[in-house]
Amino acid sequence: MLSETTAFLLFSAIALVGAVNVVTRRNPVHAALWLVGAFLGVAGLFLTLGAGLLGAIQVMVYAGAIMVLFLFVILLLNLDTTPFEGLSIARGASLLATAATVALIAFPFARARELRAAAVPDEPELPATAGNIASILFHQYALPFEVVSLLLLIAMVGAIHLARRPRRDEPT
Amino acid sequence: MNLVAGLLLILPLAMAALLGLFGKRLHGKTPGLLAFGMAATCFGLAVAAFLHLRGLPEEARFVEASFWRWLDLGSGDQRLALDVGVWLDPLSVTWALFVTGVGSLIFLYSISYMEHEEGAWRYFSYLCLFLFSMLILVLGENLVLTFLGWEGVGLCSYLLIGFDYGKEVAARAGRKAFVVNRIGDVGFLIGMFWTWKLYGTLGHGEMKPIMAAVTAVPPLLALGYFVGACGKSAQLPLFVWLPDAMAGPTPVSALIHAATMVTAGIYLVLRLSPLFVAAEWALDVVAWTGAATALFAGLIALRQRDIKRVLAYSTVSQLGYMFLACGLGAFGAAAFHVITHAFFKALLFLGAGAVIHALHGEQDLWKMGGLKHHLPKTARAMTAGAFALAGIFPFAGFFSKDEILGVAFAQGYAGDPSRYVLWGMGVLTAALTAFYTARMMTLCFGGTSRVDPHLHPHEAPAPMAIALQVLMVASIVGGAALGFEALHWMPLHHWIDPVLAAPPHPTHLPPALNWGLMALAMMIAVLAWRIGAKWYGGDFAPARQAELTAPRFAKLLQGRFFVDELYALLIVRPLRFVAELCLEFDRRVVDGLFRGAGSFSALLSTTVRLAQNGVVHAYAFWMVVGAVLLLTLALA
Amino acid sequence: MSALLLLPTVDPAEPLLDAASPLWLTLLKSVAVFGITMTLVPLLVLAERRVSAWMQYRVGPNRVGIGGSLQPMADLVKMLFKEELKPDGVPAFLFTAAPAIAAITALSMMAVVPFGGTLEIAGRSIPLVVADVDIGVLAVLALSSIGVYGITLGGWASNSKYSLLGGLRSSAQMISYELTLGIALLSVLVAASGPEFGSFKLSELIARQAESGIWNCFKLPLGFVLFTIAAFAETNRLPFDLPEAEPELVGGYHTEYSSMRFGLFFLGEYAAMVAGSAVIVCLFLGGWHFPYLTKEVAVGWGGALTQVAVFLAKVLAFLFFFIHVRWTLPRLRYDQLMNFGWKWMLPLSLLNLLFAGIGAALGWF
Amino acid sequence: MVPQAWYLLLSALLFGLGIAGFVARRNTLVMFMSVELMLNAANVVFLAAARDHVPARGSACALFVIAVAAAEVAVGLALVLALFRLRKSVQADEVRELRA
Amino acid sequence: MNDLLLAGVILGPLAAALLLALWPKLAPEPARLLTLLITVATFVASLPLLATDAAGGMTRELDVPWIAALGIRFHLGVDGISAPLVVLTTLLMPLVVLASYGHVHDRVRQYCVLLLAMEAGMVGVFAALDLVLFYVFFEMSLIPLYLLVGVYGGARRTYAALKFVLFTVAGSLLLLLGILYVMHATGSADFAALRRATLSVREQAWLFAAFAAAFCVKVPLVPFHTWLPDAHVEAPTGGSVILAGVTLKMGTYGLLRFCLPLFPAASIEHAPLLLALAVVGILYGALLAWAQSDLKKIIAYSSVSHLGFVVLGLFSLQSSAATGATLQMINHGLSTGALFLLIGMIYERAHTRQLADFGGLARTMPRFAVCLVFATLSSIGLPGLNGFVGEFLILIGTWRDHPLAASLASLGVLLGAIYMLGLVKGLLFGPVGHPKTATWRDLTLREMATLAPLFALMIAIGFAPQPLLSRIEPAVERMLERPRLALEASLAPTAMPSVDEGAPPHDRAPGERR
Repeated sequence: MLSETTAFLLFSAIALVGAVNVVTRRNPVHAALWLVGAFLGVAGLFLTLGAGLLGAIQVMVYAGAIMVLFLFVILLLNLDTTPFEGLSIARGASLLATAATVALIAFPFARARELRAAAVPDEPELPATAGNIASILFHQYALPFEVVSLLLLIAMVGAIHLARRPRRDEPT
Repeated sequence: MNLVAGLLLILPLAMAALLGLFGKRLHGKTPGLLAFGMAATCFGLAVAAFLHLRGLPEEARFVEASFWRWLDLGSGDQRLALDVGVWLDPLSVTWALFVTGVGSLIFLYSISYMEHEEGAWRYFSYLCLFLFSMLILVLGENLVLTFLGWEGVGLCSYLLIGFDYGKEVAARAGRKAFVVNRIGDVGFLIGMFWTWKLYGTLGHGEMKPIMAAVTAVPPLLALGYFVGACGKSAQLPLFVWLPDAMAGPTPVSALIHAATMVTAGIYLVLRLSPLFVAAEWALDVVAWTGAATALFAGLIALRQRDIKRVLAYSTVSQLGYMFLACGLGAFGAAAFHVITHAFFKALLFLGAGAVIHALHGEQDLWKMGGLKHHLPKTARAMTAGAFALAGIFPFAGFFSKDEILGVAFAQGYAGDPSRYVLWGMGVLTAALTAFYTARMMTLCFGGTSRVDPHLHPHEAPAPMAIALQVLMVASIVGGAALGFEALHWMPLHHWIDPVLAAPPHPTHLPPALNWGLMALAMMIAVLAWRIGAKWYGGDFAPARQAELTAPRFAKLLQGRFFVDELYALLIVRPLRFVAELCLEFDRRVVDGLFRGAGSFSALLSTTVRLAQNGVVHAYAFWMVVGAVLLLTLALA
Repeated sequence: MSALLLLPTVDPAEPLLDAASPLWLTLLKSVAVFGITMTLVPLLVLAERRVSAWMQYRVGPNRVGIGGSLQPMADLVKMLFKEELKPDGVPAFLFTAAPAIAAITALSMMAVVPFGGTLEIAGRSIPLVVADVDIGVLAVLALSSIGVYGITLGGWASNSKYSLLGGLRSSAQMISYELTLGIALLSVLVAASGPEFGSFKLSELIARQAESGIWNCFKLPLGFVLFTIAAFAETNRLPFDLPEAEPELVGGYHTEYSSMRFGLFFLGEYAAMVAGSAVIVCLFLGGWHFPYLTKEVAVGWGGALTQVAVFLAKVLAFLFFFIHVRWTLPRLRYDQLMNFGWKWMLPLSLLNLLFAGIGAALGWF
Repeated sequence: MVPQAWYLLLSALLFGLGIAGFVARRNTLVMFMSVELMLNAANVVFLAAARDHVPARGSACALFVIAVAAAEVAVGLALVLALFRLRKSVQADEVRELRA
Repeated sequence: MNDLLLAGVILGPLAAALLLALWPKLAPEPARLLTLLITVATFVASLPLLATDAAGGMTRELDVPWIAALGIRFHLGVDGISAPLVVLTTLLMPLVVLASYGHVHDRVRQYCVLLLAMEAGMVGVFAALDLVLFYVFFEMSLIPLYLLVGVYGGARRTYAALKFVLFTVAGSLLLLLGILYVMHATGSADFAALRRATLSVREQAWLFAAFAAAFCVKVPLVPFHTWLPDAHVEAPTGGSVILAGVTLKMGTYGLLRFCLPLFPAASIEHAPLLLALAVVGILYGALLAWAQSDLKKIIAYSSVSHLGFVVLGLFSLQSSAATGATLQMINHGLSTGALFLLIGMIYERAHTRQLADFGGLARTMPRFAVCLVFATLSSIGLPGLNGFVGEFLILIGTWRDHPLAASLASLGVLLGAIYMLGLVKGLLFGPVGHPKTATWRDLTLREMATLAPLFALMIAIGFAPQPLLSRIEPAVERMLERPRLALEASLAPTAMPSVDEGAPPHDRAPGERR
């Protein structure tokens, strides 16, 4: 019963509904929560794609850490609900632009991928188990791995410095 | 012989440099004496050269000496090899002779004339430089050296006219002289280039055989040289600078603007006579210009108040005669007239100088009169010169002028009616010359004295007197000595004609007609002289009477045909207007164009700046649009 | 366009869940696990009150049932029938959802914990675990990080400063200690897998411990201690229960909650305790393994029961330890708590990870 | 075996919604959230594509994306916090000083 | 066979500049004296360069790999054309330093540094035989001049300096593009190799345009000349002398050294255009000079006119005209240098440059009058002085093929006389103009010393140009070798045997000339 197609449909539905609500909700907290929903939906999708580790990490990092950060900020600043801006021309134009982007990305990709799907995979079947991922991560992508770690360090320092409450003697 | 030639050139240059650098320390007469000494030695050298050349057989009668190679470029037919050297031949020696001869007399005259001037050393240094330039012009081995002399004399005349710094008039006249000469020089230059292109050489020696052999020469080439000659010898279009050049000291006028420099034009035409002959209608142009200038200048001279201006216009008129002679092909006659003219015109100028010296700078004829009692010797000398100028029998002028008229009449007689017109113009000018000379003499020396009372004129000091006397003798004897055509006594022609081109269509007058013409010319001169003397002798009644009959013509003459104003109107002012126009165009358009480029980029930057309006959404939106475009591009 | 709408092809060979455990068997197992946890929680509450009383030389609840044995039932009834209070201006849905999240995440952690080995009956071998997912341990971590939401939202939804501050503080604390928890867990994985990476499955870990006979708590003593302390922090148990400490924050995030919603929070907390101790048992105390009593190979009913009994004994012992700690150690001030978490626990856990790494490489374990 | 095209279509939709949120919404926080959405869409594509070729590599890339996203959120929220402290509001269009 | 003399002449002043720059404590006067000594030493050192190769080839070559990767070599060498120009530069330098005693009183050390750096740059330009090296020196000499005009200049100095730089740099960017393309197309930047390389006619056209653009701005040819008067008016005396004396020659030198030999086909094609521009330049420049009232502007526009003559000579493709043009480059350096020095001297006294303010200087400053007249005569080409020789050769050479252009150009000689004598009359003769004329001292010994070498050279070249010309001619003929061949080929395509472009240029044995 719980075959892959139904799982896919279920999770993508969650993700899409979550995404739509993130964009449309006026209250940032609701938006944040819907985003958590979307993340969980996407995590589910990862599972259907066989990337278990990614699913867990997605939940842990995105839903667990990033969204909590968002909630912290929203709650600390106790933002009130922003009045929903009317659909000004700019808004209309931007929506139009997004529709165009969506069409452009989806259409060719779908076609192109199908054509190449038949192509023989160039590398031996490497199931997305933690071991394989780890080996790729530390062999082929060693440099990016180090760079990302550096990036995270910089982000931490940056975030602390930016958000630090200025001490009394410092100018705000 | 090379030494003689070399010295002839080095001496004046050395003296000019000597006086130029150390002149300040020499006081009083020493600079003058030094200069005169140098001039005299040069005259001696010239005579030595003359004698040497007489010794040589006729066809080998030339000496070529080159000192150092000035320029040597190119190869084969495009070779341009010019040396600094000397080319002595009868023509150049003749010129050297009368240049140094008259020159040394004028140097002598200047000693006393410039005695009280404080810049005398500078004056004499310029005079020596002038003598050097004139000599190198005449003796130069190739046309470039002639051109060197040509511009050199132009420069010296500029310096000498503007000798008296203070006077604005002198400065402007100097500049005018140089500029007008320069116009002529352009013609000379173009002539030279063309000659080099056609014949590949500029050296007189090398050109002689070529010119002899050449048959058809592009007329414009010859006319190029003629324009140069007009510029230097003040012919019709370019004569305006000579009358103004009178602003310089009188000996300068005598030396440069009567005897030597102005004859350079004739020398050039004579030197290149074969070219002129070969250039079909070039000679006719020369003839007609000469005749027209003679007549034109003669008319203007009629009503000039300033004694030196009268002489200046008479010089222009006489030069016209010379060019008329060249135009007719009688190159020998032209040379003859040049020499005689040098004598009596120098005499007249020096005489006028003595008069002015006596009257402490007064030059206006209406402020003179009755001077023959105070300056008897000067009066006598000037009368001789005047008679020579007017062309009265025994005096020099008569022979040379008559010869020219004779040739004109002969060619007319030989079947070319236009020559008769030329002869007619010549005779009319002769009459006018006699008239204004008489007018000048009577106004100056005869009649009642209109001199400023507290001026008491005294006779010219010794050096001036000597110079006057020598020139008087030359004016009297010179003509007959050099050539009495009717009596076939023509030593000058025998001496100079072989070097010049043979006249294109030689003519011969029956002796009776010849003598008749001479008598006619004599009669006209005497008659015109008497009328002139009578008109201006007494109370000027007849003169005033003539004025009333043709008032406008009189004023026209008085205003010198307004030639200066005409030139200013037609050339100088438009040229200056074009210059102003160019300046404005340059600043506004060309510069504006580049400045515009600058402001355009500023404009561009302001428009682009508007895109940065600080709204995050705008940036986001444009990012998306950009992405979309890229995608369509990638996928299309 | 037809090419676009490719219908998904169903590939029978690759079902999502493995055939060995049909759906109904999983449901059965989950009901069993749920039942055990739900019974354990009220007992735990009673046990806590009795033990704390015993430790403080007092009697504790003994009125209801024999010696207070029915006290949990009384509490349950109280929870159910008390009036549902809801402060005004409160987002209704979130107010109720928050305690639910806390409870659900705590309970669902149990799904991954293996109670015993594999039961061999009627030709079908049934692994005594609800869902032996191959990312097992990670699921625990993931669920614990989701648990944070319950408390945070609970604090915010009750629309009062105290509860908001309490909520934020407790979530901050849980996140900080989650880090140490993760690294300690990592050290266990590293130690268990040796030079070649093993897997995240708890049953695999237990098998490894059984195989070598030495429980992880002896292999990685530092890891064991750190993991337990972090577990305490995760479940907001005593040394770290500042957020709902009565004197400072008047009950912290569940001040405004009443009756059943409070009950759910309460259930969540205790369920988290049970799950936490179960995980610790599996990781460090050899799970259902006991040196001589249990056998690794698939066992019949007798063997299975002994395995489950051993496992439960260990869990109960550990729970006792939980309660014991609560009433002995003083409460940590918030800054001390955070300092300790970041400046002590984290470096130590990294050190432990280093030790585990070297050990795994050199094959000590 | 759900065909890859469907995953891509889904991610395209997610990405579109992300852009819509990013461009249309005034609130900076919502803009951040939409960026997260976009990143997730990217992750989906990574994995969907990798499924038919080298699944492990897809996950590795997705990992990097997640790491970067985490870093970005940290700094982004710090900025929002600083902005709020300065302006008392997080409306993007009220902050227009950084203008040419 | 590397000869280090050239490197010495370039690097000597450069090192001195560095030394002075890094020696803040040096007082102004000793710094100026030291600079004077260095410039004189450089001049003396550069004299042996004049012993050029009779066949017109390069002498004193120094060929050392510089940027090996790109095949760019530090290749210096001097021939009949560049040797005199180098010596002109090293000669003018000490005079400029000597002249600076009059008007540069503050920041003297920096002034000297700029001068020395500029000298190195300019000598480098004339000696470089590698395109890239040439470009480097071309730019290097630009910066000090910019600073000189910009810092030590008159009222609108920044505007003038900026304009000057923008003009030159815009041009030289095209040059850079050209060089890059040439290096790409022929694979090497070395001058000798390039002279044999064959480029297609179309390539040559574009490259010629690029190279000529940079050099025409520098010359300056008429449309691009508007920077010159501004730069001169605002430049200090030293700056003006160098700007007119040497910087302008870089343009014409570039045309002769690079445009003609490297792109023969394009040169013939563009020759008529450039001739026309030259003639326009001569007449237009002269007219503008006449309409000016500022002394320096008159001389600046006269430079436009004189250099018009040079370009005329170069592009008449006649060996005697081109030789005359090269000589005219040197003459112009001498006469305009002298004129600018004189104007600088009068400016130091009167502090005004408007011609109308002056008059009657001859009486109170006779020495100044004599020098000014002398320099003017040389500038307007009085025979017997250097100006005439150059102009005469140019005109006589150009006349062979382009009579109309030559005659129009000789009008320029006439216009030259008009505006220069106008200048002289305005300054020297006529009534006394400036109230304080009497107070001005006549030229001091120092000022006379500055002018003396220039006047000596004017007379020397005027009376005996052959020693110099015999050095220039073979080099110029070598430069014109290919354009002339291309010209003959284009004029009589059938008759000429197929010209082997690649053949090394055959040297005319000296004997053959007799």
